Amino acid sequence: MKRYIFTRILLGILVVFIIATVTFFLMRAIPGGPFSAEKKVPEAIKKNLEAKYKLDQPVWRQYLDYMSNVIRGDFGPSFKYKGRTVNDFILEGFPISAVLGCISIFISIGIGIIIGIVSALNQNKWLDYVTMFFAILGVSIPSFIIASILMYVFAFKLRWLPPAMWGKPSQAILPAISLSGFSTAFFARMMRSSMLEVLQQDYIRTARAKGLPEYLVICRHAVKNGLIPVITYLGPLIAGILTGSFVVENIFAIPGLGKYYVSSITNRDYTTILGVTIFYSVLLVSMNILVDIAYAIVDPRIKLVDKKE
Amino acid sequence: MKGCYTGMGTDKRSLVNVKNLKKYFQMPRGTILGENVYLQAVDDVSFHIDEGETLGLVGESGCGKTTCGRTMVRLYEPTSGHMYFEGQDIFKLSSKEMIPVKQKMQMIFQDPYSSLNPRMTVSDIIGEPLEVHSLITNRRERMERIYELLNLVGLTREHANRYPHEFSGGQCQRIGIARALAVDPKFIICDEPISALDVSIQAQVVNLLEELQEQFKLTYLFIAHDLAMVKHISVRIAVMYLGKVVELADKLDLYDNPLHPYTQALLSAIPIPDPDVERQRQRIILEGEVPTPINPPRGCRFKTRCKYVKPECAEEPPLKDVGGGHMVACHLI
Amino acid sequence: MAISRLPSDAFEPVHRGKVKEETFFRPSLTYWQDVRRRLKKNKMAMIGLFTIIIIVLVSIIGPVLAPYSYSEMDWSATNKPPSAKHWFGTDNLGRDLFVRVLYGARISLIVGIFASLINLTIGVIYGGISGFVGGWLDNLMMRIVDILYGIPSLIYVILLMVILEPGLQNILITLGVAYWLGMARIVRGQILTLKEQDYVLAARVIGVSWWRILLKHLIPNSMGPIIVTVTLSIPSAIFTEAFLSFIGLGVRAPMASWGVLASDGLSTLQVYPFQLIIPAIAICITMLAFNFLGDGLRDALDPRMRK
Amino acid sequence: MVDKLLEVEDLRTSFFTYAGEVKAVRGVSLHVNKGEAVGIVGESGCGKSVTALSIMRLIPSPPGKIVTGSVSLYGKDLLKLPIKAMQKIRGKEMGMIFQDPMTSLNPVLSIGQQIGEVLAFHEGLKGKDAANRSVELLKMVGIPSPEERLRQYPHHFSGGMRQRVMIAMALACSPKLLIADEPTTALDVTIQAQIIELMNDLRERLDTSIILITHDLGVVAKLCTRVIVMYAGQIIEQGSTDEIFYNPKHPYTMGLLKSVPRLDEIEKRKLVPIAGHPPDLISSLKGCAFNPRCEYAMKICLRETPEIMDVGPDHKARCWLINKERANEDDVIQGQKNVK
Amino acid sequence: MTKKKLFIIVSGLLIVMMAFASVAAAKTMSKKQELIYNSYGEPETLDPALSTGVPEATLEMVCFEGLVRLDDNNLPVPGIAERWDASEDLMVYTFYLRKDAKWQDGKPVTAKDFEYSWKRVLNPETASQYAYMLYYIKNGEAYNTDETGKFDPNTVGVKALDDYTLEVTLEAPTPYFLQVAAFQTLYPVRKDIVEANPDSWATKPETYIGNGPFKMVGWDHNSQITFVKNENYWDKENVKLDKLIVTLVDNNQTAVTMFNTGHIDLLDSPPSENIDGLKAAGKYFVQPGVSSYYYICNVAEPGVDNPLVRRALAMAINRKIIVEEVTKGGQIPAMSFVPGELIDAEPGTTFREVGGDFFKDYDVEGAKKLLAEAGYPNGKGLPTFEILYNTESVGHQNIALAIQSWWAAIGVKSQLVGQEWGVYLQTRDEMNYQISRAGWGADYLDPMTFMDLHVTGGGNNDAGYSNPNYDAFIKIAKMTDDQKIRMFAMHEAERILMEDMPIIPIYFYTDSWAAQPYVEGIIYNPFGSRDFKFAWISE
Repeated sequence: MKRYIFTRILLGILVVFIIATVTFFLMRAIPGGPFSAEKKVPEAIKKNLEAKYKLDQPVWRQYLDYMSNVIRGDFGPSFKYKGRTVNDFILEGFPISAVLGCISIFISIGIGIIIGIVSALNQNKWLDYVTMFFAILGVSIPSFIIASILMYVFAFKLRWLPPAMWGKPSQAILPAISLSGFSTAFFARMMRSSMLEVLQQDYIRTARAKGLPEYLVICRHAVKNGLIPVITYLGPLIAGILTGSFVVENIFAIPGLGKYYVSSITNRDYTTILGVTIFYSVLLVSMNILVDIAYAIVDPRIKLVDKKE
Repeated sequence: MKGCYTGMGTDKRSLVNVKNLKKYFQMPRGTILGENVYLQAVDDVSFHIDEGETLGLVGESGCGKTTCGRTMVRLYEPTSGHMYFEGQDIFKLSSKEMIPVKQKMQMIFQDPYSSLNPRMTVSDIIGEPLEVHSLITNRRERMERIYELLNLVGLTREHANRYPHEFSGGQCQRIGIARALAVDPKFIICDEPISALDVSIQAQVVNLLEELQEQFKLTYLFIAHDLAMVKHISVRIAVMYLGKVVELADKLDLYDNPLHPYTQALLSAIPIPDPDVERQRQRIILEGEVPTPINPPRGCRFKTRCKYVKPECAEEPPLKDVGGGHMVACHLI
Repeated sequence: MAISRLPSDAFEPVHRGKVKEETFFRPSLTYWQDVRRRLKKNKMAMIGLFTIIIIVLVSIIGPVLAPYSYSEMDWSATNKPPSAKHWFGTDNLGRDLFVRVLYGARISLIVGIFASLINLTIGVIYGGISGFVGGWLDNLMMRIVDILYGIPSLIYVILLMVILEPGLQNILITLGVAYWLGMARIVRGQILTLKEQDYVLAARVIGVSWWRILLKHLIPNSMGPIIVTVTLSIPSAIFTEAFLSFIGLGVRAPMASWGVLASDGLSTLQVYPFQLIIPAIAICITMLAFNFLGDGLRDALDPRMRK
Repeated sequence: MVDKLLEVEDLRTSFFTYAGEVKAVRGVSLHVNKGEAVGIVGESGCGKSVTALSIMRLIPSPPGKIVTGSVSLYGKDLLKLPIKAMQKIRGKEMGMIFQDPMTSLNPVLSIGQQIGEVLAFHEGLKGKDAANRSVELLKMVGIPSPEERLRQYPHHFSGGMRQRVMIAMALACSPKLLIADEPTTALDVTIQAQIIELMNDLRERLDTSIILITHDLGVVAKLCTRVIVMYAGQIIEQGSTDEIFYNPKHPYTMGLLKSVPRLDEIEKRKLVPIAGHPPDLISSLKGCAFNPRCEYAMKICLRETPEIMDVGPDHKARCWLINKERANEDDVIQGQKNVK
Repeated sequence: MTKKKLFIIVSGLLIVMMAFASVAAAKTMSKKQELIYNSYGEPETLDPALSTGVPEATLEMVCFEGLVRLDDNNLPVPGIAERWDASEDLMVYTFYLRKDAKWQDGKPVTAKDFEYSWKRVLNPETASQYAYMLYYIKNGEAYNTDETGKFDPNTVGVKALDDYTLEVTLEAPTPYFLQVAAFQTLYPVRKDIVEANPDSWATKPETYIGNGPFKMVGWDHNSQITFVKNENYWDKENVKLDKLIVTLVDNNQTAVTMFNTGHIDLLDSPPSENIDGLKAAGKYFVQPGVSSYYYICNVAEPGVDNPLVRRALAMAINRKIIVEEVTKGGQIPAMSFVPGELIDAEPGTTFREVGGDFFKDYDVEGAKKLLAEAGYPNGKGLPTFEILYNTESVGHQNIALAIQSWWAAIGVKSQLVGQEWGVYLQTRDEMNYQISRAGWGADYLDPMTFMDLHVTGGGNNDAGYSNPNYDAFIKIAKMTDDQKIRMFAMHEAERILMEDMPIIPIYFYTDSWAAQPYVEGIIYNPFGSRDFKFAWISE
């Protein structure tokens, strides 16, 4: 198992390296630069700027410099926000994104799984139809629409909750709901089909044949097994919540990392794009490794020797 | 009537002669740096089958009998060894050169449903080998041949345009047999053709196979775990254990005088549908389970479960002839 | 117990000779007939199917019959709420929202369907080769997929869209390029399972050439899950297109997809909520329809559900 | 009868699928005496497993449903019990083991947990007591080093070992009745022999009645004292093992016996198969369900279903041929209308 | 300089807002002097030497004060300098600093601080984008563009004669140097602080030491910045606000929701969709701006290479509809290039009043006639034009859509090409377009900031336009100080420009904001920056 994790980490580092390289050169390939503006900067000053940010050097040199800094854990200075470093952004922004993400993941796992179980147990009854209708609705409405409508209804019309900003617990409610909408619905559907599958398994029949009361059959035998396939989707989903939070962060003015993500592309803030991408990739890769480990813990059959299945 | 081939086998007249066949599967490695791990599915197996004969191949699940059969038709590439068919080592042939050989060697599979493509009609299924080997020239000829084949296996022309799922297991197995017969083969490997069928249907299929053998002078390799059925249909029987043939003999010889402790246990384990006989029978109950073919025991593979185990068993016993073609691989003999 | 006299010929034997194999085990239905029959039993799926058909028809015919064009501006009637004249109201440039929603349906469906088809093509070719050839090539190809899977796809979608400029075909390219991974994995999984099926082995024993095996055996049999995946990937393509519109990378104006309409409507939510709600409902209904149909198809195609 | 442990009367179980009602069990009546091993044989789809599941009330619902009938354990009708009371009976009074030991154990719970929960629920045994009892049980079914094995998960066990665990679990509360649904079908012959040996031994030691469902006549011959033959959801013949094997009355039973080769026969004998295949239970059956495959079919067989009737002490069969014989004997033609 | 007010007050309410002194008596001060202002997005930097944007300028003005401040008439009033002298030839300015001016930590503000700060701006290593604001100073440009690294900074024309006297020598006579001196790039910064943390001193409140009316006490990056009154400020008596919270919400829909729900007191440029509602609530204010919104034509492209076609295109646009239905912010239809508020030679007149309009708005008939004249009757023979715009805001697209429809009405077909900002800039720069949206804001309050844009080979001449007569007039205007000649030459140049029409004017921007009724005393600079020194909250 240790060896397996070691291999996975090696592979993960390779993945991150490739991503970093591709992003680096892709960024340079897109038109526009960090200092272009409608009012052009005078040539001499542009030269000073490029010298300061080492953009006057050949690209391969910049690449090597950047990579050696990254290895030392330094993502470099932001080109757009002067005096600030990408490390600052990550250190300040990510904890906020992570808190928001964790609340959302908590909501989506908790509610999604309960909904999934309930509708699986009531398969083809009205409760099933109703919950699944909302679950599909949840995966159907893009988060920017959910977020805007929630803000409109609860902050603007009803004035129950603050419309935006971050800090107070009440300010976390709307963004967390918007962010968890998709994954809640997703989990509910996953859990439902997984439960339906599990409920047909022989060992459920065995548990019933042992005379166990239904709640024990469901809670002890079905749910744990039903969770296993759901867990495989946790990694990408958590990463999706963390990386996909920028829409919600933008709408609710939350100073998370996601906000830097898209604006840095528009700003051609090369270091920020790269830094945040690398950070997210590391997150994604380690999420996947963690999920595999969690998988092995939940499912004793998996011995982490090779890819599942 | 037996043919004469100039093969290198002991019996020059054998249609099929398998020499030192090995098939190892490489297992997925745990890590990039890990060593290669092999599953020794078939390890140094030799036997021959005479023309018109049925050789039964028995053993428990995982003993390598199916792998052996599949390797013989090159569904798996052999790790080493030879297989002479009509005197020609077909393991040396290129895939193009294999095509005419494939016309003479066919296979019948275990699961009647999964061996038929659910998206093809019966006539397409039976017609496919005809087209591949260009045995027909036009549509009419094709249909006639298909009807003829259906008739042979006890089905009618109404069945031709149906899909496999409309048939029962037994019927499906007949279709599979018809497909195998389409190319006029000499040799058919029957890979557990009856074990998925109901008792009352098994006899239908076995009888059909026997009738066809008589009619077309077919040679069978009959793979099964049901020793009673193997004994019924075969001339000689080879018993496999963990990738090795442990005993090979004429079927009555094997039944009356099993020499290998494993064969003895296997024979005694099979219940006989006769209460009186059962009440009197004394069973040899084998302890424990079959070891894994990844890292099988060194020396005699059966030593972990054998009650006669001796120090010599650390050495691998060769398969030797104890007279009358009765071959056994055991240090006791 | 009622006792009655039996007819006199009761014990005459029936002379049938050899019992014929005429009786069929199951009713005669081709695979697809069977699927259709089972799909028809699924109410939700049928509702979904009919909704899709209606949306497709309306999106084709609707704009032709409508008295306004999707780009026609009426400066005297901007931001009008729904009325008899403008069923869904008008937008800030005085364009009829009903026509725009109908027209948007066309664009969104095109995006959804074509992006899925591109996914399908790449996925089937890549996954098919990987699964069929197997061995080290499969290993290599799947490692590549793993690596691509590790990339936050969002950033690449945005980068691609920045490079390619907004526009219908570029949205299709972007969606196709970015989202084929799932399809490739599914196809590969299917092919790997099917490859070990006895009927494929049988074909190989017969000596059927590899391309014929692929064409006649593997692909037709993997169609089921592929169709389900395609059905379910259409709404997700529509969804992603809406998202791209939100970050300003939608189709080229004055064309409008539902995503464009919804993100335009966002800015007027406080003032003219109908401008967001109408396209949002349209998106939802379509997504629901495709999801219901997809789920229904999955059930109908599931071999385990076959009696 | 004094010793009747279980009595099933006119049990009918159907599955309601989209294609129509599948009448899987069509009026089964049987009984099991104390300490007896009853074998139920028949081809796949003949309703033998459904009968067993109906007795346990484990028919998956929907689509399955027990339409009518009664299942009495010591005279108590199980079908009328509230589900809570039924749960007290399952595992406690009646244990069950299934065909596929690979899938019948929960892969994510350790063996100890799975045995322990039966003991906890039915006997109130917790912690050490439960563990000790579990060890005893594993020892009883012949699992070496049971203390260690208790902590392991099903995937650490081979098929035979799992089936032993299943048996240990089913016998945990010393039930009066053990229902074994094809317990050896998925196992290899040598392992099958071990399991049969074990079941035989346990029956003798614990005085548990056994219902053994199988299609293997050899296993029945070895293990059972009484045999029930089922075809198309009905019992077509039942009687003591010797009666059924040496004096079968129903053409189907005869066919079954003739169609299997015997290991001990010296002369090769041509197998006599039963032609055709079993009927699809979704279509309504007219007359005797076996008539299309029966070589003795008579006109009456096409029209009416025969009643089951005694053909000897402890031997019943459902066939018009018996009527015919008697008709010839008595010259009185009697019959019974098929009661729907 | 004229004493007339520079800006026309458009809104009646605005008068009340701006002339706070007269109304102050009528309104009473609230107990809680706390104002929440939204600045769109995280400031790029609050280092005065490095910042470029208007939002940054507003925030720097909160914490810093230069030699002079600008009053609500945009005229220089004493800041840190209590008085100043200028030499006859306007080449040397001497500033006398007030002795009570202190940094927020209590240390005195000295002339050396200014000398250090200005030289820091000019130092090439600082890489200040607005360094050219100091090119007016002698040797400023030479120092800033020096690549050898051997230039002696002491030759730059800024010198602290003593702690409270600063002498500035200029390259050329510059009448508006005092306005320049109020610019944020020329604010003093603290040498010890900056040198201790050269990169990050301006990013956290602990090291962000200013000398202005407020001091920063908290900065939650990307979220909000909190300022409180600076007790060490020399003019603290006149500072009423105790606390100024600047939220950094960059989504304007969210910002307007926060404003509408009372979470923000002052919001710049509310989105056009909400203007009607805000107007109805009496919370919307607008004043003319000094920027132009226009389309540029790539004069090398077939079709638009013909001035007649370009003029026809200009005439076919209905600007009134654009400002009333699309932008809605009270923008002014532009039938010329230079926006209205820049003054002309004669006192009391503006450049626009003198210059007037050059064509009629929405003159469809005229446009058709010109098209026919150009040889493209009803647009026949013209290619389909591509209209390039950037996609960050829907507004540009809506305008383009409207214009597309009006052009279609005279038979000119066009197609919309939306591009992401960076791509759009590059496309324009590389002249890969036919017609493109553009905007230009004044750098300083003189028509020249617009007029020299289109000289042959000009750095920002994206139209590729070239006309020797135009170039000649601009040259004349640049050579003289005589306002009359300058203005005449620029009027002539604008006439030529409008004749050739390489750019199609659309409208003049306005400066707009939404404010809660209790917000008082803010100075709204037409460039868009805000001065909170005198702000207060009424009951």
